[in-house]
Amino acid sequence: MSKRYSALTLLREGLRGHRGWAPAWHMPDPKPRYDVIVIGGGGHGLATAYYLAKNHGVTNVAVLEKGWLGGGNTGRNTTVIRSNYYYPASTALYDLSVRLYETLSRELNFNIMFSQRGMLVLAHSEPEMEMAARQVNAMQLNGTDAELLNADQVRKRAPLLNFAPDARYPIHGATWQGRAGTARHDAVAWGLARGADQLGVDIIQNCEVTDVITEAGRAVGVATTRGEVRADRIGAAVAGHSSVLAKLAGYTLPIQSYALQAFVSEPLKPVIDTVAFSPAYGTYFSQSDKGGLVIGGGLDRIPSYGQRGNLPVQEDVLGGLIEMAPMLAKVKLLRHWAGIVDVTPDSSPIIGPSEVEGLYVNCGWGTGGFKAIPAGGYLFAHLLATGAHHEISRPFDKARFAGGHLIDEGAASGIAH
Amino acid sequence: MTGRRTESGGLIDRGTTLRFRFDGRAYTGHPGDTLASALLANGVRVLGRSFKYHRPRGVWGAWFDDPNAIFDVALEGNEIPNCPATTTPLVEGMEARVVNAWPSARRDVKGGLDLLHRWLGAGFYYKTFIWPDWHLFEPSIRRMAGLGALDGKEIPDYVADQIHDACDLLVVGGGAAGLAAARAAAEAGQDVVLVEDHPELGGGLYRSGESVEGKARAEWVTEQGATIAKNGGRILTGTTAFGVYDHGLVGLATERGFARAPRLTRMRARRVVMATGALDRPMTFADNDRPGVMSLQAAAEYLTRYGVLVGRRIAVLSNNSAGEAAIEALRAAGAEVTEADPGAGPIRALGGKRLSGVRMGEKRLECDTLLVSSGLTPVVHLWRHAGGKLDWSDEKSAFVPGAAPQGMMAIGAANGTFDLEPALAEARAAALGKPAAPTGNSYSIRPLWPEPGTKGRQWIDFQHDVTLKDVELAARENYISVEHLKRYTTLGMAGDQGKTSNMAGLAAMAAIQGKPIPEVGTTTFRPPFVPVPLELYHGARRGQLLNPLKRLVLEPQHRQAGAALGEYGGWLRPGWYGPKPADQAVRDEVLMARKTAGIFDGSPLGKIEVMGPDAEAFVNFIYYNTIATLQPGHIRYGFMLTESGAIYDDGVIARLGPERFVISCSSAHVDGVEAMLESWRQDGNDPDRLFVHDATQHWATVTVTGPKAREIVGALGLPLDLTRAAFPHMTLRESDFAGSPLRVARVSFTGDVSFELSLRATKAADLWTALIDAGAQHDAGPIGIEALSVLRAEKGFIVVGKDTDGETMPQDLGFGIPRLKKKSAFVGDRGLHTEAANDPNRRQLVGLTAPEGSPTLPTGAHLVTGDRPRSEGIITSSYFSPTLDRPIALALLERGAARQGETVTVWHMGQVRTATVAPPCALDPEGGRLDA
Amino acid sequence: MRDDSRKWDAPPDDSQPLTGMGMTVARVWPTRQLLISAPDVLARMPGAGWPDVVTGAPYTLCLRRDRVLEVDGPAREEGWDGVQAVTDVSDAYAVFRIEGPQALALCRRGTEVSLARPSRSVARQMFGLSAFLYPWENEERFCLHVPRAHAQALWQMLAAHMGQMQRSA
Amino acid sequence: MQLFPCPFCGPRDEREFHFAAEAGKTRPDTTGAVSEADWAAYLYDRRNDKGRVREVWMHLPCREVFVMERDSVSMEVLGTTAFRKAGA
Repeated sequence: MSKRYSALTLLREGLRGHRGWAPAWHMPDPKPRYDVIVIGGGGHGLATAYYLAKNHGVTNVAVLEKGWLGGGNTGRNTTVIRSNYYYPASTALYDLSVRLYETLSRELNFNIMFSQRGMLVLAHSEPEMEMAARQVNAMQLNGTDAELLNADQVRKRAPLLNFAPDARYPIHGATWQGRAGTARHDAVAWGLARGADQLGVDIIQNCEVTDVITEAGRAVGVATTRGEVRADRIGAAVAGHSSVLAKLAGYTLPIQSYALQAFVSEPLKPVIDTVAFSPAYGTYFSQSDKGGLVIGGGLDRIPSYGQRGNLPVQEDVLGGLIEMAPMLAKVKLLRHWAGIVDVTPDSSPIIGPSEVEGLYVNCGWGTGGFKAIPAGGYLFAHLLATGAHHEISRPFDKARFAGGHLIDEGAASGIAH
Repeated sequence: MTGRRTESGGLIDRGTTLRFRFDGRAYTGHPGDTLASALLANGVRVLGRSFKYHRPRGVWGAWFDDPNAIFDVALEGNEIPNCPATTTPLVEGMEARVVNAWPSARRDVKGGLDLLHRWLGAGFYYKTFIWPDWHLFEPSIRRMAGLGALDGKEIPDYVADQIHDACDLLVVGGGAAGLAAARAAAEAGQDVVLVEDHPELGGGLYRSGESVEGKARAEWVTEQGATIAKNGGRILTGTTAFGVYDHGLVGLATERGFARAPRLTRMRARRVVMATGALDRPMTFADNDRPGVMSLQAAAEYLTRYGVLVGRRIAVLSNNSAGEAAIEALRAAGAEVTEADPGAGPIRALGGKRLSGVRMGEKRLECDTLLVSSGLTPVVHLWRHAGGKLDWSDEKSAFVPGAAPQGMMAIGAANGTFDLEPALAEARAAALGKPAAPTGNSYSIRPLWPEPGTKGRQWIDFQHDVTLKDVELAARENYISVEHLKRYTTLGMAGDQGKTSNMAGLAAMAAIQGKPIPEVGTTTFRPPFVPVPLELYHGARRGQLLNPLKRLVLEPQHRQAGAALGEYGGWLRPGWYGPKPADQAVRDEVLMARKTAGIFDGSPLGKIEVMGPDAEAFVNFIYYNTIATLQPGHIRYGFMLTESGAIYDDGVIARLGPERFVISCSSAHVDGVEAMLESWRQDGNDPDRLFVHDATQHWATVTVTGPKAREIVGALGLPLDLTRAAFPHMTLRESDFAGSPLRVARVSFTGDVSFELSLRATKAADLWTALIDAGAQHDAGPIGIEALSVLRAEKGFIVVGKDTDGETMPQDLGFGIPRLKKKSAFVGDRGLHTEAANDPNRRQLVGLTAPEGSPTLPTGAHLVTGDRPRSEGIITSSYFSPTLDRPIALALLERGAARQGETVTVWHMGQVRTATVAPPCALDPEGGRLDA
Repeated sequence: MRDDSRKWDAPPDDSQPLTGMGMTVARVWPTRQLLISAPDVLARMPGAGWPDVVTGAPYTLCLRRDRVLEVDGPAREEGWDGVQAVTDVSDAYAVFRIEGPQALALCRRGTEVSLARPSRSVARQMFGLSAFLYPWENEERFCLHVPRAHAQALWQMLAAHMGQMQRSA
Repeated sequence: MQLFPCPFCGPRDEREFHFAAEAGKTRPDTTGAVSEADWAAYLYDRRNDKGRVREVWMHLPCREVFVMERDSVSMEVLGTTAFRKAGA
């Protein structure tokens, strides 16, 4: 069996009809008891299991997924990875993620295609340039890479953008993070699943949690469509359904669910080599390795659990895209879809204990869960293994709301993240 | 050369010849042709290359189900990438080029990639390119990938037309069932819209037999169309229903010609009848992707719609009864047709770019064209968009519409009703909202699905080069859920979005797992049904009409005065006046305002009236500051907070009478403040005792500010005593100017004596002119918002959103008293007492001075501390003060209020310098100028 | 600092109507518009809703549950008089008249509206702007009020859509 | 593009509406002591039900504040009530 991926094994397997490849993961039945249960087989849940095993030696772990691995927001996003945030706490979190992503392909022996092609956040006026300067300075001070670009420097990186001075929002410059980029979203889930599986984690698909079992106020296990499973600690990483699980278990969250749409065009030969985001137009895009333009924008304005989008936001986002890069008007849209995202009052995630003892939550990533997968898993694993926060996750505890310590990136930087 | 044009038949106009080129060679066709039909008529067989292996490809389908023939097409200098040849109507002069192949589809230099196929199977890229680094490989992979090339040019006037529409019944599909349904509904008096994506009505009818209800096909179609129209029904041809959205909204895209943007109709339909027909399924066998292997139904379509006979010696492999009419028609057109049994043993297509035959088990059949059908798949995309369920039909070997989404019915082939008569009956019943009585079914099919483990390369997804072996590999590696299968192999993700591949992929996975197909699942179909230009979503809301600016009533006067206009808070406003360079103009305006006076158009400032018996209590609740004690004729500065205690807006509120207030919020916040006031009014207050009227745009406001302001306003000769004693700072007087009510307020955003004069907008030009004329007597003149920004910064006055961020609370700006003293409830009160609000290290507003002779501090710079610099503040506003002849700045700094005189480090783009903490107010801290 | 005075079109001459497709769009200038709010205002002056056809002057438009806009009515004391709150907004709304067989079709480009779907209020969003829309004298003539500062945006938007209609015809 | 029925105006395009909050929350009396936890629960916590929800919306053109019951999965609107009548 070929377990290890490399050009050599590929060569060998090619010669023998690829019959020797080991399964990427097993399909175990749930055991009655684990040290840790991770609810949710998306990126964060899988990363949590992976780091539990790898960093903490906790391998008696089950990941319970109600559908298929990576079937939630992990497989429905626009694949952008970046750490261009304003507050030190955010930068620490997201930059940890970027650093982990940088080595993840090798570590997992699975090519997640992290392409550090850089990201432009366009500034369209002098006040926006001042805000961009504030942002770039903050990022540099917080220890991540950032540059303030003028219009000519933006043009060099993305010549297809609209540089006309009479554009609705003319380009004055941009913030640039060179280490930002994109990755193949499904591969992140699969690579982590395979990695966790190889370390002994049970990844159990089609296993929906139907109830949380508590004894003396403490969560001791879950009831699932495939039987009861117990554990010392339970972690929930179920973005999109965080409130549903909270209701089952009896804790509360400051989360509202919204649909976030994404779009992909027909494949084109390369037209843009970076990720370009215009807050003014409310649109960002990049080009996948396959050639499709991957386009995203703001949330639908109606709270929703329906995994589908609505025309008004499509008109806003795609209309904005064309204003941003008029030559794309004639390019055809291939497909659009929506994920359900957890939106918190400050657009920052929640990592920490829930009000139910023994049950911990990783949620509230809003539109930015994908970029945070390795860090979210890394920190959540720390929490589940030790029962205590890692320094980086501490500011993201739900307790911040009562204390007024919100980490409101949108308000701070003028950019809705 | 195998295909040819027939002598007669089809919907094309043989009397007119159209010239076009493909891959550099000249061809001809006729109106009514698509690029694909015209090329087939010219005997061209290789119309494309596959995405990965660059295999030569012919066409599979005749309409939106073709995954193979994709061209970049230019016409009269306009080029559009990725045009499907099968749906692009031929136009004289078209220049088509195959995508992703060079120099031509026929001779593609990358054709050799196919030799490497055994290493380029599903997901190979996940298993390699890891060492040394993905970035090394990615650029060349990107260049290899992609289909069409964007020429980088915009098409002139490429603007989508966008409209709203509504109807009782939307019938999607103008085939026999759709026509019958639309006619029956129209005759029953319903407001019917029928959409058909072909340029002509008739759908699949042309290929399905000679007559309908005793009439020739064309005659029947014409009659239905005419009757629909006569009864008030509307028919939209060239129109695709591309998506079904919530609450009965269907997106329609209407073609308007090559290089013209389509029309978007947002159609609100009470009911939708889906008559979208069914598609022929490819058959999975070795080398089933060879040019010349084609859908049987498509071949009939080429013949009957386009007058093209796709082959001379035709072999047919079909497992179902639906193709009988097609075979008959092909024979009648002169083809030699041999029907073969697809179950007779392993099948393999023979030949390369030119098909030479087909082998079935031991048997070999010579042919130039192999027409296949492994059954009909109802086109149920819209059904799924709307949330409808699908049921598996064993009888039809297909998914057919099951539980219906609200307001939707499926009829005809889309509903699995493949026979004409029952389809018509079903259609007529559906028109009236009724289900049809069940009828017999003549369609017979012998299940024929991919057989895992069989030999040869058997294509499942043609464009994306996904073969049966790839599905087997995915299964072996446990990518067995349908979505994993799709994503791992890219099956169904190509331009046709799985129209030809989903069923085969599903069936292959089912067979591998030994499960029935419905247990493996269905896949979700997502809009758009076919790719549509991005422009469809764009339309007239572009350029100036995207988030259009608000315009000042005095804009003509400002333009005449040479104003430089710019966008400020959603308004187009004068930044400065005159031809001088901006910096100089602004400096001169500041100096003028300080020396004599500046005249400023402040019209966008809010004027929201709050009236009624509960008005006083209400504004007292809305404001951070105590407003209840404000006397009529007086004005107070105050903050509105969010419930978390952060500053949302600042401004003044004036009391006009006991039960009447005017809120002058900041220009950009008028709509937001008004909505916020209405929310609180209706939530927790008695809306019968409290009314909010936004009168902002009734008024124009001209502010005169500066030492000569009193003289200049005095020159208007208002019936008003302007003396300091009679009209003190922070009071308001109602007066009259040229017969119109005039409000004069003494408020100041500059620290100098100021009068804010508000008059109804249509009279404002007279006021402006009078003030400018009066000002001229004192060497005073207009000032723009840039000068005002400097003037207010000299005084340490903030601009919310610039000098505050989402965390700033009033106590951070030195307005701490209401927080501690105000007894009654107000918005944000509790938020001002959280742990964070009480943090001694909060960032507070300060001024900064730069060392003698140093340049202006950069806005956006941070104030830092420590060896590994940590941000402890930000510079929010920074200007060179012409009045003080030195740089000034405002900043938010941790514990700033207590750090006056301290030297701080300013950090900007890696460079450091120093500044000294100062009070925010740099000019006239005693306020002497205000009442001068 | 940039001078965008040339980027943004100067205010158009709206003294001349826009014409095309058998339509005219003209700016009109009512002498008075008053907001009148009161708990019982609709009982006293019900006001036109959509698609009530308004004729003659003065007339009132129903805006909200407790608010009307009185057009070309008598002068009234502003403020709260114990019964109703009155504010003069004569110059707060620019008023346009759209006439012709295609008038409704033009309006429909800006909003999902139909004569078959009545509404108590004439207030709606059109072309992304706040608007009051109602038939004037007959069902081929419509009156449209928008916030004055958006008059130019509406004018340009209507001109753009009339152009689209012409090109599509 | 959804259609929401404003209790006053009737059905209108979703773009005319603004989602305000979940229904059923009452602002604590802030003239008395309100604990940090209670305040945070009022201000931030959400039921965020999947399925039937009761929410406060504003119809922007007529500024009607109302309670809408709808299904957060199917997007079906189950009913609306003027806020002043709903008393939520």
